[in-house]
Amino acid sequence: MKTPLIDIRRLTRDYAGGGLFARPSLTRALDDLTMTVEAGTIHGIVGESGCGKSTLARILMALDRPTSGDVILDGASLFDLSPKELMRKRRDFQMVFQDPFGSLDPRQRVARIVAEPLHVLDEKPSRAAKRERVMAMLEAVGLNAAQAERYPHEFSGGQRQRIAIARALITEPKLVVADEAVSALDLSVQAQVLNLITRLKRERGVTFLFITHNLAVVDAVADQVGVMYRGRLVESGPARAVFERPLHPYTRVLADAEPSVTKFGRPPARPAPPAAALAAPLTHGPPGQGCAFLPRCPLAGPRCAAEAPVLRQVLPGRQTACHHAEQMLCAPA
Amino acid sequence: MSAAPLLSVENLDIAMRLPDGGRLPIVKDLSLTLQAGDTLGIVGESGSGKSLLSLAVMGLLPPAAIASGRILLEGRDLMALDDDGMSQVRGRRIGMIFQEPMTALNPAMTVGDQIAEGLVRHEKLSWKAAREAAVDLLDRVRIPDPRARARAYPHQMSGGQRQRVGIAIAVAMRPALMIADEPTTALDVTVQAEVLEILDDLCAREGMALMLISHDLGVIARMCARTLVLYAGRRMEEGDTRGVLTEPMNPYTRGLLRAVPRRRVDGAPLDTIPGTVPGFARLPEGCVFSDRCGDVVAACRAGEPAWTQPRPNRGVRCIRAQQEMPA
Amino acid sequence: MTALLLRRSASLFLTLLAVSGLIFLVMQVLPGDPAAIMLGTSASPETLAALRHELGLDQPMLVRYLAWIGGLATGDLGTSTTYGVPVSGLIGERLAVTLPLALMAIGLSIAIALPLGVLSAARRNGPADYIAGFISQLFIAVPGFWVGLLLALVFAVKLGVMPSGGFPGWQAGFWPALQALVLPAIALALPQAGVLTRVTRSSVAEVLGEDFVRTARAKGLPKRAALWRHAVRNALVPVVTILGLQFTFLIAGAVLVENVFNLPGLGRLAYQALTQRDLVVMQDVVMLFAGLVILMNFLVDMSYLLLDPRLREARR
Amino acid sequence: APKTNLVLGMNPEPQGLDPTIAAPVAIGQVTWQNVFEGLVAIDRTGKVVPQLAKSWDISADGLTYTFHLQEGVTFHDGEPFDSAAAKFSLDRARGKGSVNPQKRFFAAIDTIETPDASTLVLKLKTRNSSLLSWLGWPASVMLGPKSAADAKTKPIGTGPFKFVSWAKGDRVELAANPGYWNKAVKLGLDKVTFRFIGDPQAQAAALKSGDVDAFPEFAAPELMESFKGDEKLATVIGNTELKVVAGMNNARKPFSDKRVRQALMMAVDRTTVIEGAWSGLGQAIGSHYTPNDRGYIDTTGVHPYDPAKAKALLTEAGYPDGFSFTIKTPQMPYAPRSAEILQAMFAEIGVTMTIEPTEFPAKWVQDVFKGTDYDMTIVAHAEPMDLDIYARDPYYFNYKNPAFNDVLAKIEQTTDTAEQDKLYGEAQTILAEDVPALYLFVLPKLGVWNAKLRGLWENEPIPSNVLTEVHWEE
Amino acid sequence: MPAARRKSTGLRLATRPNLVIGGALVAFLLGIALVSLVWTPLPPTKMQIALKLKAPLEKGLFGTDHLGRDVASMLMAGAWNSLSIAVSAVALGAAVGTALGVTVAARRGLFEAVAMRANDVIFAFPPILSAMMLGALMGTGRGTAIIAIATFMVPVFARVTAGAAAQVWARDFILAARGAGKGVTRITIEHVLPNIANQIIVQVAIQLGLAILTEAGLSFLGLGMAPPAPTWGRMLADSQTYLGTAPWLALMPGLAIALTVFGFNMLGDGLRDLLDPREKGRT
Ligand SMILES: Nc1ncnc2c1ncn2[C@@H]1O[C@H](COP(=O)(O)OP(=O)(O)OP(=O)(O)O)[C@@H](O)[C@H]1O
Ligand SMILES: Nc1ncnc2c1ncn2[C@@H]1O[C@H](COP(=O)(O)OP(=O)(O)OP(=O)(O)O)[C@@H](O)[C@H]1O
Ligand SMILES: [Mg+2]
Ligand SMILES: [Mg+2]
Repeated sequence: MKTPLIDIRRLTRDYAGGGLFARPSLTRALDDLTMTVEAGTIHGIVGESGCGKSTLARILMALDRPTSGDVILDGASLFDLSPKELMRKRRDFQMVFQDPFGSLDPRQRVARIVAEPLHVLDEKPSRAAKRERVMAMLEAVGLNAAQAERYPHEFSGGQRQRIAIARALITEPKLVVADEAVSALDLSVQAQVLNLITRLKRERGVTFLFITHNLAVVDAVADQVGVMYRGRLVESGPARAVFERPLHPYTRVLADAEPSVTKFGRPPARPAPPAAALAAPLTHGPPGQGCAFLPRCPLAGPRCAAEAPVLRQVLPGRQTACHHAEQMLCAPA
Repeated sequence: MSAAPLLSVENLDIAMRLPDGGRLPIVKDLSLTLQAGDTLGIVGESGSGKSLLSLAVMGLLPPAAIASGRILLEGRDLMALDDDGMSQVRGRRIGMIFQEPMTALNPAMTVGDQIAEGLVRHEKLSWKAAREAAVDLLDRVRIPDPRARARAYPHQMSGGQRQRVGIAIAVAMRPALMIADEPTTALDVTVQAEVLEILDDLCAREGMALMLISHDLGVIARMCARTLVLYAGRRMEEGDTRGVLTEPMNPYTRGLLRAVPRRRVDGAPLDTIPGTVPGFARLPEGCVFSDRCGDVVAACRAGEPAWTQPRPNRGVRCIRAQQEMPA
Repeated sequence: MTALLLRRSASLFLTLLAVSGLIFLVMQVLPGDPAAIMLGTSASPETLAALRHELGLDQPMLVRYLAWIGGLATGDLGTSTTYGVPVSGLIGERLAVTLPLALMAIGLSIAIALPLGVLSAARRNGPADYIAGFISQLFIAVPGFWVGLLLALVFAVKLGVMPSGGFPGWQAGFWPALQALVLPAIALALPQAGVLTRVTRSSVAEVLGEDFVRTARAKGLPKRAALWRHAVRNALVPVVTILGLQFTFLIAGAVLVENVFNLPGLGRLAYQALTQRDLVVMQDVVMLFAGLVILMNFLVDMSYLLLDPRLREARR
Repeated sequence: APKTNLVLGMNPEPQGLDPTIAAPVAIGQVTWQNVFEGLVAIDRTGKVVPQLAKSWDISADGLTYTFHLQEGVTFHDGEPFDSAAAKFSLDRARGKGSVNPQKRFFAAIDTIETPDASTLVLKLKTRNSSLLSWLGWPASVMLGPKSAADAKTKPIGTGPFKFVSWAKGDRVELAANPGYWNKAVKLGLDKVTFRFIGDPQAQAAALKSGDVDAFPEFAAPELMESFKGDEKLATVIGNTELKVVAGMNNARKPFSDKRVRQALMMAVDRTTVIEGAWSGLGQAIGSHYTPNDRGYIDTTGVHPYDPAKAKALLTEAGYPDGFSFTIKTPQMPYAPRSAEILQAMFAEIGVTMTIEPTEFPAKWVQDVFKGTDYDMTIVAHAEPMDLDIYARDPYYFNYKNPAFNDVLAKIEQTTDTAEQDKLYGEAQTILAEDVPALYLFVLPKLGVWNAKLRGLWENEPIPSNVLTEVHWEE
Repeated sequence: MPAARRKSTGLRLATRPNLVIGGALVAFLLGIALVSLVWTPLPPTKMQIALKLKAPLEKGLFGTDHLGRDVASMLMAGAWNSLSIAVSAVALGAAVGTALGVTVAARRGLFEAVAMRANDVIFAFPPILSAMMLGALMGTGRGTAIIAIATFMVPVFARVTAGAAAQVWARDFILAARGAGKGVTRITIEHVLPNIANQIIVQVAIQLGLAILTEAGLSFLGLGMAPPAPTWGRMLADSQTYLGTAPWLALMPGLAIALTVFGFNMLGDGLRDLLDPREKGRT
């Protein structure tokens, strides 16, 4: 097996919370997360809000440092690089941020914003070449050249996100971390962008870490998918297989909750999760006993309360962190 | 009593003032009505004027926007109201959830206080009581450990959490009409389901009308009895959701439906609508969709097609739809 | 929290030490011999030498420096060479004038500037904005000592309702003392108010464009409430910055207005000590200024944390 | 009944209140003749009169002075004033660790003897005709042996007024001394407040509003006009000893050439200088001597204003195209104003003068007075009859003229006043002819006070605010 | 598109009274300052003591001063002296202060502590004292005045920009720029500075007025430009005691200063609006 492009090893990130006057508290945003991403694939990450997806993205971009753990990118540990090496390396990984409004400098014209990452290139492109590349990139994400001279505030949310995507793709990076990159886009543009992403993967071998909560989107483009729950990876495997036959109850909940153009009106009533599940603080301590999903899990058993499940291989290429994975395997989807 | 509809928008035009003094029309001749308890979905291309429409109803258009037409709430012309009058309407009669979870909250105020504020103002609650109510509301929008989180500042929350705070602010005063501008864009599906459930509940139990803006057709299908499709500020199609989504009459609606992401076994690209959204400054002659429409004919470019109602409860703007209509 | 305070105190201490060294050096560089100034032009060299010895000026620099900060540490500020009294008492008397004066002036300038600046921002480019802009520019453009002269002319000479200057001292009663400070406080406050108005306007205007103000309006807050509760608070960081700068300026730099109103304030003490080369007083006063500036900045920094919770987190 | 209290305005605040240990004139202006008295005093006409010494004898050789002291005099703290106290005061002023700013006054004294409590004998090394008048100066006042050390902040003298309090930066308060020894004096005041106001506008405002009763030395001549219409206030223009003089560095080229100095003098129209710099209030002088000094002769005609002649003289001296130099001006109002006018006048004869503002006293004393690193400067000399500065070596003018020194030496040796006056005239003529400095004008004493106030000195033979005779009229 | 933009420049200016009025005023003043270098009605230093203190129009456009100099000519020459000092001083102070401020915001930590404390120290020195120091070290004149004024502006600008820049650093687009591999310096130049330009411009406008007045104070102490070169500040200071008898002496330089401050402030506002893309749609 070839070495993965990214090798994430036991990544943990704690946030010190609490205010100036309040008691300090710890939020564990990432909890001993381990996973790998193969080069040339689209690797989807799904999970509920606040489960640490953006934190993971920031760490991968070396914008944040983990409390513990390591990220091996292309064979080198990301956090051992000298600032200079890191700077050179940056052209290889780019990011599209979740917030298309805050991530564009309100005082810069679109052309300039998009051209920003170009400066890490070894050969500095000429102005004309730069412009050409910017224009091509804008076309590629469905914006027209005239809009290059405008300011971000003149665009709608979706348009802004396309600008952000254009910016990320312009250095032709090996890896693009797209954090909710298409969630603000309307359908036809979303489709265009998704096509663009698949094309870039296919034609240029760009690897995408595609963070989203939209399962349909992941399903449409991702080769592999990882499902996160409260800072941990709870399931991973080929996207298609994972959604067709989830091996973790949380993945099942996700799949069920996905709205669809073919499901009209209120879905049949599901058992509401027990109140305790919702009251459970997101700020959890060090990995304790028991499964984090326990309060919401329909399959919960005594073992789940006593022993935290670890990620394990259940089928070839499929991993899950659930004591009852085998049970799920047999149950009808 | 054949009361006035809860909301009725009549012939609304919205134009943006340009720096050089010119005007750029965005929303054109838009009309819609909403009865109490109605749920209306609005879908459309990004930049098609959905947010402007909702802001117009709230009376919060940006200073550069000029609106004309009428917006009636329970028969009262909102556009004739002064700011104090509108303040009584905003929040209380019409609540709004904004598209932008990251910037829509005051960074210097705890989320609990931001929720409580409206209650103190309109329901004349004490701050203590209002803060209690805020904790309940946070709980209702499924924020874990609401009592502690009420004291958090927006930057300490994830995007989804912030959006739920935004929802809590909007539902706090049980408005008669809720305008939700892409309320679940930043939410994961389970929370989205829960939030939609909350909104559904409010509509069902309290007769709240809902105007839901989304480009997620699944969400629209889940939530809305009726759907309005906008393109470049124009109504393209309107009708009951099932009808619109299963038997679209406008080529744009059909394009949208085809673009819904789904796994392609053959690895072929997803269907898209060709071309890009034209800027409002250079809309094509005739039908605004004509330059991207696969079924375009010469007549499409001759003049803007009229709004027609081929069936009860169904409206469409397309000459082909008219032509194909059985007499 | 305690660790933070400890760290801050340590840095405070080091800063003050550095300041003291710098101040002392500056004093040495200043041209002019204190003894020569005291004795005038007729003094003979041996008289001078005698005085220099009496003042300790003939000792090595390091000894004098150590003696000075040693004294500071034990609360002994030394004796003014020209007045011949302990500097602590001298500074105390002056602070009793300058501190209330500065506080009054700051209070007044806030009272004028905040409403004016906010109004200006809220009615941007309307007539109110232009009028407020004009007023604030007038305040800035007209020097404070001029306003002072004018005020004294009208209220003391023409109307006779206020003293023309001087300070009776707090022992003369609260009201007469306060009265003596009113006109100078106004003269000091107006230019500051002008500056503050403009800063407030631009800052509030910036914040008014933010989305969360729209959210507040959507809750049903009227314009005014959204403005004051949401916009203003978020606009306060630059305002507080300027306020901190102004306060220290008012304490240290109000020599002209103190002159016009003949107030025995710190600014004048500093100026006097400077012209007379009363190095002991100079050192102590500048040290006091430094202490005040540092304290003020500390307070400003702390208020940032209060105003903007985002800044409470350590970045990166 | 008439008022018995007085608020008197002054400009610089004294720094300390002991005139025997520091130079500032303001110290004497508060304490001299009010709190402190001398063996002799100088009266309002500049004459030496008896004070704590009721009389004296001078030996024929002029080397022994025997003072007969007043009896029954006590200091404000009760300490008696006697010959021991007088000896103490003089020894303190002339002794080794003395910091008396005028220590040279006492240099001639060889020994001091106190044969009894009321007799004081001074034995001189050399004759000194100025000694008596010097003993009348503020720097020579009598202090009590017990209280002298603290006199800087708590002055205790024998005078008609006692020190009460000093609010630094604002005021000094004095009260009448009920036990004053001189029963011939009837004090008109029982309480006096000196208020220190620096800004001329503030001075004017205080006068007009009645906050201050008198400003014996008002700072701004151009404001005098504004008091004219005010009936409550009287304006009195008197004489001072303040000679505004533009000193030149006689050791430096081209000022070492007498012709150059004379040319510069002839380029100056004094009337215009006075008009421009001091609103026309002031008297032109031709040498370092004021009209109120004894033996004064008018020397303004020696080098009258004549630009054409000045130019010719310059050419003769080898500067047909003029030259350039720098004037170091202190910041007192008369200096930059006069300098600006001189600048314009010199320009007329092709001489370029650059004005370099120089902080007074600190930098000025260092650069000009001590360092004599200057071309020209301008400053008002305050000491009366200080012609001797031109004979001093070193002195900042660097003027050396043996003939002049001879004249001065003769004055010292002579006790005959008529002869002295004649010699003073000679000295003036030499200075006027030689022009070691450009003699411009005498600053007037601009007094403004309440019209009902009587007894303040109009002229100022010595900078002072003597309050002994001051009283209010009904 | 650029063509269309250019065409509408005139129109856009018409909708910006601030920019037009401010620009016109500043241009006018600068024009006067420049003209004074080659022409004034009378030589500004020419004294005619006989004609002193004449009222406006009685002699010359704005009368004469206490030395009989033509006030109008002095005002013109003063425009050059005052403006050149004020503008250079503010430019210097703003440049150094802003550089310090943004660096502090960018680096934080130890650097921030040290730099801000150093800033405190400078600020603690009364301006007069630092001016005198400088005077002692480098002599008096235009250069000293400029540096002395700039010195006390440095902490002002440093504080203002440090605060504002810290807020910008907290925004997401900074994260994006860091993600693009930009270093602290580039981010500061490309993102932080443009986003705090508003506050800097406002401060510059304010400080320009203060600089002119401070120059007056310095001249008074002999630390400004050497006489006879007229500056507005010194004209104001000199005229103080003539307020009652010859009010025009104070009024004229006072008005000139007020107009300048006003002009620069208007221009500052206008520029700020022009630079802020979000303002473009507003009227
Ligand atoms: N600066 C911070 N300080 C404290 N806690 C933080 C901070 N940033 C994030 N968190 C917490 O860390 C957790 C993970 O946050 P993160 O932003 O990574 O979530 P996410 O998966 O991206 O969520 P979403 O889908 O809503 O964007 C959340 O509980 C959040 O509240
Ligand atoms: N302040 C403004 N100045 C100029 N144009 C604007 C402004 N605000 C919005 N527009 C333009 O108005 C059009 C409609 O904007 P609107 O925000 O209503 O779109 P939307 O349908 O909500 O899009 P999205 O789905 O992306 O949120 C867009 O083309 C946008 O560029
Ligand atoms: Mg996220
Ligand atoms: Mg929108």
